[in-house]
Amino acid sequence: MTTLTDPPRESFRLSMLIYDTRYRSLTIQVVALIGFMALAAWLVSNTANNLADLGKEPSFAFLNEPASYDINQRLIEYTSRDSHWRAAGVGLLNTLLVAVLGCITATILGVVIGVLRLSNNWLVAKIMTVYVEMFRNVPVLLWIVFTMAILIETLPAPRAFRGDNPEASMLLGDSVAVTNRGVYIPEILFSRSLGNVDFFGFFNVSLDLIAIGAVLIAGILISKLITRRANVIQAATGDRPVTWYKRLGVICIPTLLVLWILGYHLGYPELKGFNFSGGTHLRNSLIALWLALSVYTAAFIAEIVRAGIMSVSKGQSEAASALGLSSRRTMNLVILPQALRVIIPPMISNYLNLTKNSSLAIAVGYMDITGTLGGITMNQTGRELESILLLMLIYLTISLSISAVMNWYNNSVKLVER
Amino acid sequence: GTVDDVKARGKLNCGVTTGVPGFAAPDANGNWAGFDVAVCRAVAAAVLGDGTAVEFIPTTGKTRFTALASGEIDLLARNTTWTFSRDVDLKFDFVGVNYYDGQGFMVPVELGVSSAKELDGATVCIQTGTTTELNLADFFRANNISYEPVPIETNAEAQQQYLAGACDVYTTDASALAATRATFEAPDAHMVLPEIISKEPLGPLVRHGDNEWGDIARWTLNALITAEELGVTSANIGEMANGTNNPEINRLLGTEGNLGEMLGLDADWAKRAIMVEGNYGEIFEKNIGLSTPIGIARGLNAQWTDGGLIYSPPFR
Amino acid sequence: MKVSDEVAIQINNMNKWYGTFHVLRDINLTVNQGERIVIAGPSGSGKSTLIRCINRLEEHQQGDIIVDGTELTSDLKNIDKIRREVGMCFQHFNLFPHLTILENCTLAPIWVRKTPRKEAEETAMHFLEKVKIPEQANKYPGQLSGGQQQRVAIARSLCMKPRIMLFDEPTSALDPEMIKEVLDTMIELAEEGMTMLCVTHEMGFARQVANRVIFMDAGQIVEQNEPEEFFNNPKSERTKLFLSQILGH
Amino acid sequence: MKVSDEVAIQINNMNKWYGTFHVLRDINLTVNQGERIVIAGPSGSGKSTLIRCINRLEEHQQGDIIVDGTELTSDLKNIDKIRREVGMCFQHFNLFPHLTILENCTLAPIWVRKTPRKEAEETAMHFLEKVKIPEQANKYPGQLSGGQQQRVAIARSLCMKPRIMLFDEPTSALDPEMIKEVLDTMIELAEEGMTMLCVTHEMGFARQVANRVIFMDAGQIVEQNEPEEFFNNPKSERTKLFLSQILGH
Amino acid sequence: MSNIEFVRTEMLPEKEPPASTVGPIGWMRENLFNGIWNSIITVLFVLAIVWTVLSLLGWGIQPTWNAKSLSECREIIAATGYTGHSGACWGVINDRWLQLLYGFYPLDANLLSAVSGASAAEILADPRAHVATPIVMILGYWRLNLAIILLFVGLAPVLIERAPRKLLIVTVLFPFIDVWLMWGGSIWGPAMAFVGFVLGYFAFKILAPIAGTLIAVIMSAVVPIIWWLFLSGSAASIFAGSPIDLTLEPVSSRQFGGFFLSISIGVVAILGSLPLGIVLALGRQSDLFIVKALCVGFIEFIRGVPLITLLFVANNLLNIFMPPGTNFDVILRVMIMVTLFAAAYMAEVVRGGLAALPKGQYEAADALGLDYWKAQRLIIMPQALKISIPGIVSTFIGVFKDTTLVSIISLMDPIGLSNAIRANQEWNGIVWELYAFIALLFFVVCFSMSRYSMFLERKLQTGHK
Ligand SMILES: Nc1ncnc2c1ncn2[C@@H]1O[C@H](COP(=O)(O)OP(=O)(O)OP(=O)(O)O)[C@@H](O)[C@H]1O
Ligand SMILES: Nc1ncnc2c1ncn2[C@@H]1O[C@H](COP(=O)(O)OP(=O)(O)OP(=O)(O)O)[C@@H](O)[C@H]1O
Ligand SMILES: [Mg+2]
Ligand SMILES: [Mg+2]
Repeated sequence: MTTLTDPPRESFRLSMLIYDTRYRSLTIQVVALIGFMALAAWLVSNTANNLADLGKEPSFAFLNEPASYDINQRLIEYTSRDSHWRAAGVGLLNTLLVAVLGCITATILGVVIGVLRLSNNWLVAKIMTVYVEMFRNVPVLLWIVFTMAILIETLPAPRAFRGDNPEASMLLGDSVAVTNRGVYIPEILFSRSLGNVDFFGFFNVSLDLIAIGAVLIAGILISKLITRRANVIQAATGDRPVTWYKRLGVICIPTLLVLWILGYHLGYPELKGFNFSGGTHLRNSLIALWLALSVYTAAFIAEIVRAGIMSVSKGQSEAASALGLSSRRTMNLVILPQALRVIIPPMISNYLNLTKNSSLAIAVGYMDITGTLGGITMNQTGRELESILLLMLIYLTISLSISAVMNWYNNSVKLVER
Repeated sequence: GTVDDVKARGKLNCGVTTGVPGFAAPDANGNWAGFDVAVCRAVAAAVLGDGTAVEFIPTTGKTRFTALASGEIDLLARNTTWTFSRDVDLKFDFVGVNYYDGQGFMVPVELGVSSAKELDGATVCIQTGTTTELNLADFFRANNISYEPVPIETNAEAQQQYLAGACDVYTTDASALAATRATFEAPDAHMVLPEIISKEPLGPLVRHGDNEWGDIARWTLNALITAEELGVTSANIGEMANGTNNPEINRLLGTEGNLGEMLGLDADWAKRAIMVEGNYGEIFEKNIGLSTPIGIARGLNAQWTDGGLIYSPPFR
Repeated sequence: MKVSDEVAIQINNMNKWYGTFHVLRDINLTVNQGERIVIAGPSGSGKSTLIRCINRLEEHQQGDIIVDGTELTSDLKNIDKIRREVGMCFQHFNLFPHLTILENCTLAPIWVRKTPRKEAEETAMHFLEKVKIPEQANKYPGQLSGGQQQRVAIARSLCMKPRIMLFDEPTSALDPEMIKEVLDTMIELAEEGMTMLCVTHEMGFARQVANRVIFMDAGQIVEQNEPEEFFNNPKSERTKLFLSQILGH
Repeated sequence: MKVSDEVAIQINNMNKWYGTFHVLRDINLTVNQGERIVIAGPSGSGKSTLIRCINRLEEHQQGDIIVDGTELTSDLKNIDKIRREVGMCFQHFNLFPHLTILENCTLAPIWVRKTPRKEAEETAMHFLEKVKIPEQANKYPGQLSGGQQQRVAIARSLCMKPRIMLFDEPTSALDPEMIKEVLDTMIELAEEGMTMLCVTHEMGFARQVANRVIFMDAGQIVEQNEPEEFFNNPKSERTKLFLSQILGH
Repeated sequence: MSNIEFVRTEMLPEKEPPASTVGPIGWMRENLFNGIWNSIITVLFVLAIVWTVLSLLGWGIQPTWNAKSLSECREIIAATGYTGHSGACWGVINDRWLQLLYGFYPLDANLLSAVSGASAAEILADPRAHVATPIVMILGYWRLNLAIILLFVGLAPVLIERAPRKLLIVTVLFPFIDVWLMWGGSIWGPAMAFVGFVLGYFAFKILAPIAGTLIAVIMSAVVPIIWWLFLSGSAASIFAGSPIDLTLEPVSSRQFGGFFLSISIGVVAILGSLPLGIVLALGRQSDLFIVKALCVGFIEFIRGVPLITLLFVANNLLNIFMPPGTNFDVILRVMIMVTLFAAAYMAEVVRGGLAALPKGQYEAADALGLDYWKAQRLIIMPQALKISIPGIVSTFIGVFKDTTLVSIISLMDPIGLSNAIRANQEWNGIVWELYAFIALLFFVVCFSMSRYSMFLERKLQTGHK
């Protein structure tokens, strides 16, 4: 049965383009493609004409010119003489910073609230419901400006710390200052610092941090080994050795040692002149954005977590209890692994939303990529087309990367089913 | 041209700020008032004969130029600094200067600062979307002092932060500083520092290349200025419009010559423009002058005859 | 089929309410080691609730339940202890879908009994063989038929080496052909002398293995007797009515 | 039970692949008007695929299928034409759950045949009476039992007044008691002389109504014969094996 | 073993449960104080709630409703002897709530002057001095109120199952009437736009039997477009002057503002995104590679960028993309962008619904001879949309909340207005009262929508059986 006879040749008729299933889909696609191309061509030619009228050649050269404005929060070196590129880079890092921080806190908060909504304490459950409804049903922009207003209006200004009998005082043994300009916390300094290493002339990375990071990672790896050994021992004898102090030890002791070698000390913030100096300054704009995005997204995550946990039938936890598993083990071994697969996909889209919502930073003057590239740069250079396109491209890249990573993770925890 | 569009539409689309006390803000009934608003109304009166035939379009520092370039607004009367690049590169035409301003600093008196040079390490609130952040960067760089910029979108929010002490200094155009200060609960506890770190000639602008429309806007503004110089006020204009001994007044008010016709308007155009809110001086006094809570002295914005810079080319 | 004199479960004057609904009324029941008891009764009569009280899936409000010498109070330690001694099979099996059959069976021994994994797996395979599905050990529950799943559930309980097994309608969610598979497994268990409490309406099973049939209605034990007596010669009106319905099928 | 000489379905050297898997091999089959054919064969032998090729739910790659004189090519008009002539009943009924029974039955006549609604409803009621559930006309499919649903599915196909009916295991998703209901309906249809192709393992049905039984295996027609001959005297080894399994049940 | 025999001769009566397990005490033990931890937590939460409520009340209950400026508020509060942080100044809400709701939409001064006797000019200068505020609200803005009522009536047949089917006429007509009410002008403009749809419908009806559905669908899109582009304008202007014309004072969309702006952007986006989203979802599900690629590209692009960048596009770039000289209104541009944005999300929701449908439904439709479009319209979509209702509603809520972003491109939505209000002499320095009021507006609308969707979800769950 290997002889393949050709299908009988039919003479081609024009009507077959529409009525013949073989050609029909081709026809539709060609029409769609032509339509799309025509639309694209129309838009591009309009744009070209309009730009020609305005005398603006599309070009990204303006990004090499000095930005001429200052940015308060920069994770890499930046002065007002640096290029717009670099300003955009500073903004991008700020976006990523708030997105990462926001995702972490939103997850923690969301999980806690989601679990508490299922609490058997009526009051707690009800309050968490109120929380969720309150945050979900009011626009996030309002929450951002609201949080900012709260920080500004209710916290003391630095000047309140001044004088012999100040109205406000620093917390935790004069190491943390909570002001309406932000929170100043001690910074980590090294008296025997190893210096910096330059990456492509674009940013500096402290060798101290690299060293500490390396030791930390090594510690974590060793602690993983310890855990694995504990697994082996448990498999062999049934008893699981207590390992937390060993794991803590291998992580902490070498790290502390390195810190000591590097001459670790804390730089405390100090009221000097107009502001606190020294220490690490978490600006209000960052805190407000971070907080607002976290609490807002947490409301959604809470619902996801709740739905995820409820999706695991009551029979599962009953079966686990009947087997004598403690409630903690039931949660870890039975409920969570099943709930996670329901939870993770919507969680991804909430992380994406949070990242996209971080573009509302401009409402509180946080200099993220929308504030620099899409804000001052665009405004000062008048290069709307280029700036906005670049801005969208950057966000698109971030979004697609997040969903790619999370989808990969999602696939790796997916359950095997029939 | 734009003038035909405006006439056909019967309304002037005028871009203003989203709100700066004394310069532009809506009241509870949605009626806009302020120094910039008055320019819009004067132009509308000149062209359409009705000072209320204006659609006020609030713009932020970010959106104003696009709005003008795209034709969404006919005239941008919003404290916009006349700079080389805006004029040449962004393709706009400034039709004149209605307010000579400069960027200044406001600080609480209690801070004990008397000069901007003493602001090393201070936190500075800046209203973004203007030239201010560039001036500020240049000023501090030139004086080699450090600062912490806090960029803020609107005047209202900047004021909130400044009052709460979230920034030590508020910098924007001195006029806006004065206006803002005037609304404080205790204005005296705040002072504007003597340094003016930039020249900020603020004026209305139109799109490049539409000269008829540019001329109308330019000469409406000039008419307001000239009226003050010649002593034509909203109170006496009715009388003066019957003819005076001063030929320039007559030309201005259309009883002599055909200036209106040259602009493509009727003879009464300037008279109507002045009637709406009065001459330049009246507008100033009514909205931001010493008698108002804002209380700005004329200073640079006095007539050239009084030692200021306000100067209109002759109506001839 | 020997029944020792030792008491496995002792229930005295136990009462339970759901809210204001009096679901179990004055239950008195003594189960000896090795006894096999079938509980029958109309729907809603409290059979499941009784069973579930015995391993504290439900809390009772009055009276005592003493299992294997330990009284069930709200003391967590006692509860833990009792749950290790008491295995339970649910109507809907409640296997853990994210674990393989083998993992389902070794989970509790490893984490609760602290059995070495290898030993736990050997035990598990032993019981899986007993329920005749050793070849499915590495599949997931979703890949098995209902009857197979129920047998896994039984094996899973057995792996904890319980002294008492509770079954709550273990066959009622199954297709007729699969019921037999499961009943066979249970009969085998019974023959080994396991103490069993079984809620079921499988009268054949009751006749074949039970030492005693308990009939419940409206939250109370209405009648109990040896199976033959119970079926052939019911005393109470309610029992008669019930049996006529069941056997009439 | 008269069979005319007119050809209803003619399949010549038909081949079909799923990807590289050769699912139907050199099928040759002629079905006359009024013939009733039962197709049997082990699972995966390609019975459903064959049936589905006849109304182009699947596309074949080689050979010809000529239904009622029209060749099935990729020409949409022909496909439309054939689908109007050929009714199909699925194993899982596939009723439209958002429409009432009546609407299910009138949908295609109204939208495809452009029958006036009133007329379509009359026809529908007629066929619903035929399958003995006129009283359910205004219920939704979800409210009916499986057997009733399958009968509705048959009525729905009949409303298009097809000349040929295809059945793909119409009874295999049903409980035993409901199978009879559906088979009765089908037998009635058969008695009216409808051309029928039916994939089924109901040998009783085959014996009673089929003119011909076709046995398929591994994508090919292995044996065909009259029912009596087929069951009592199978020729091929495979058929024998298959029949022994089926009838052994 | 005869000892096991037991027969109950008398049934036990039902007994009252122990007092500690029922009634309020039982409830509290069960829900608030079961265990030490729970008791501690309960007490802490109660204290926290009491503290929050007390301080909020202390701030909020202030006799400042009639104050005319912030300083007046401060005086009033000082007079009450309130010592907290600062009391609420509700005067700003009293003064501006109409504006926060309706923005700068022009009042119908003629109607109000007919009611009050004051002249139209006086009314315009300060309507509330002459007419009671509720009347200003109801009559002054009757066009908007009517538009919103029509919106609800039009949506009723979709939202409520028992609504009379006749209301469907309103559903079909209200978009056009609302456009006319909101933007004013001659009624013939919207009427002619409606005619376009009617033409499209007839084009489909006529062509479908002769030329096949595909061509009919294409033509039913082309015919109205030709009509709108080339003919409807002149047709409308022919009728416009005629005596059979209803004309309302035209309002430019620049005058839209306040909560009404949010609502109109939201409603346009919601109504527009549903059909667009369905088309995109179908495209994404289709096996035509290019169509699918285009749809996926569009959906992923829109979902990958923040709405604010799309609003930047609306504000800064959309005009550049259009032929030189076109200049359409920023609010229209925003509406377009927000609609596209919502459509991408809607497409994903609908796709979920489509994916949830069993394959048998498609096959049954095929086997009955229904073509692709009929199958979609009669079989697939009704079911897929029903499944997706919760997702659709939550997309609606999201879009509606996101309309606040337009304040960033200087439109006067409630948040934008709050900035303008704070720029006023009298209210300079106000913060919380405005935010609280705006938050309340959004909360009420979004919360009702989410409750409605939960109600539907429950109904669908039970209704499926
Ligand atoms: N969690 C609960 N809350 C309130 N009432 C309940 C609860 N669980 C069960 N009930 C009620 O208690 C009564 C006894 O329920 P139970 O499940 O023990 O009956 P059963 O004899 O097992 O019936 P079935 O044969 O249907 O399983 C029923 O009337 C039931 O409605
Ligand atoms: N869409 C498909 N893609 C690939 N292979 C398929 C597809 N559909 C069916 N098959 C394969 O084709 C073969 C024949 O399938 P078909 O459904 O026709 O068998 P059948 O005889 O109807 O079996 P059953 O009695 O189980 O319904 C099977 O091996 C099946 O796995
Ligand atoms: Mg039960
Ligand atoms: Mg099949």
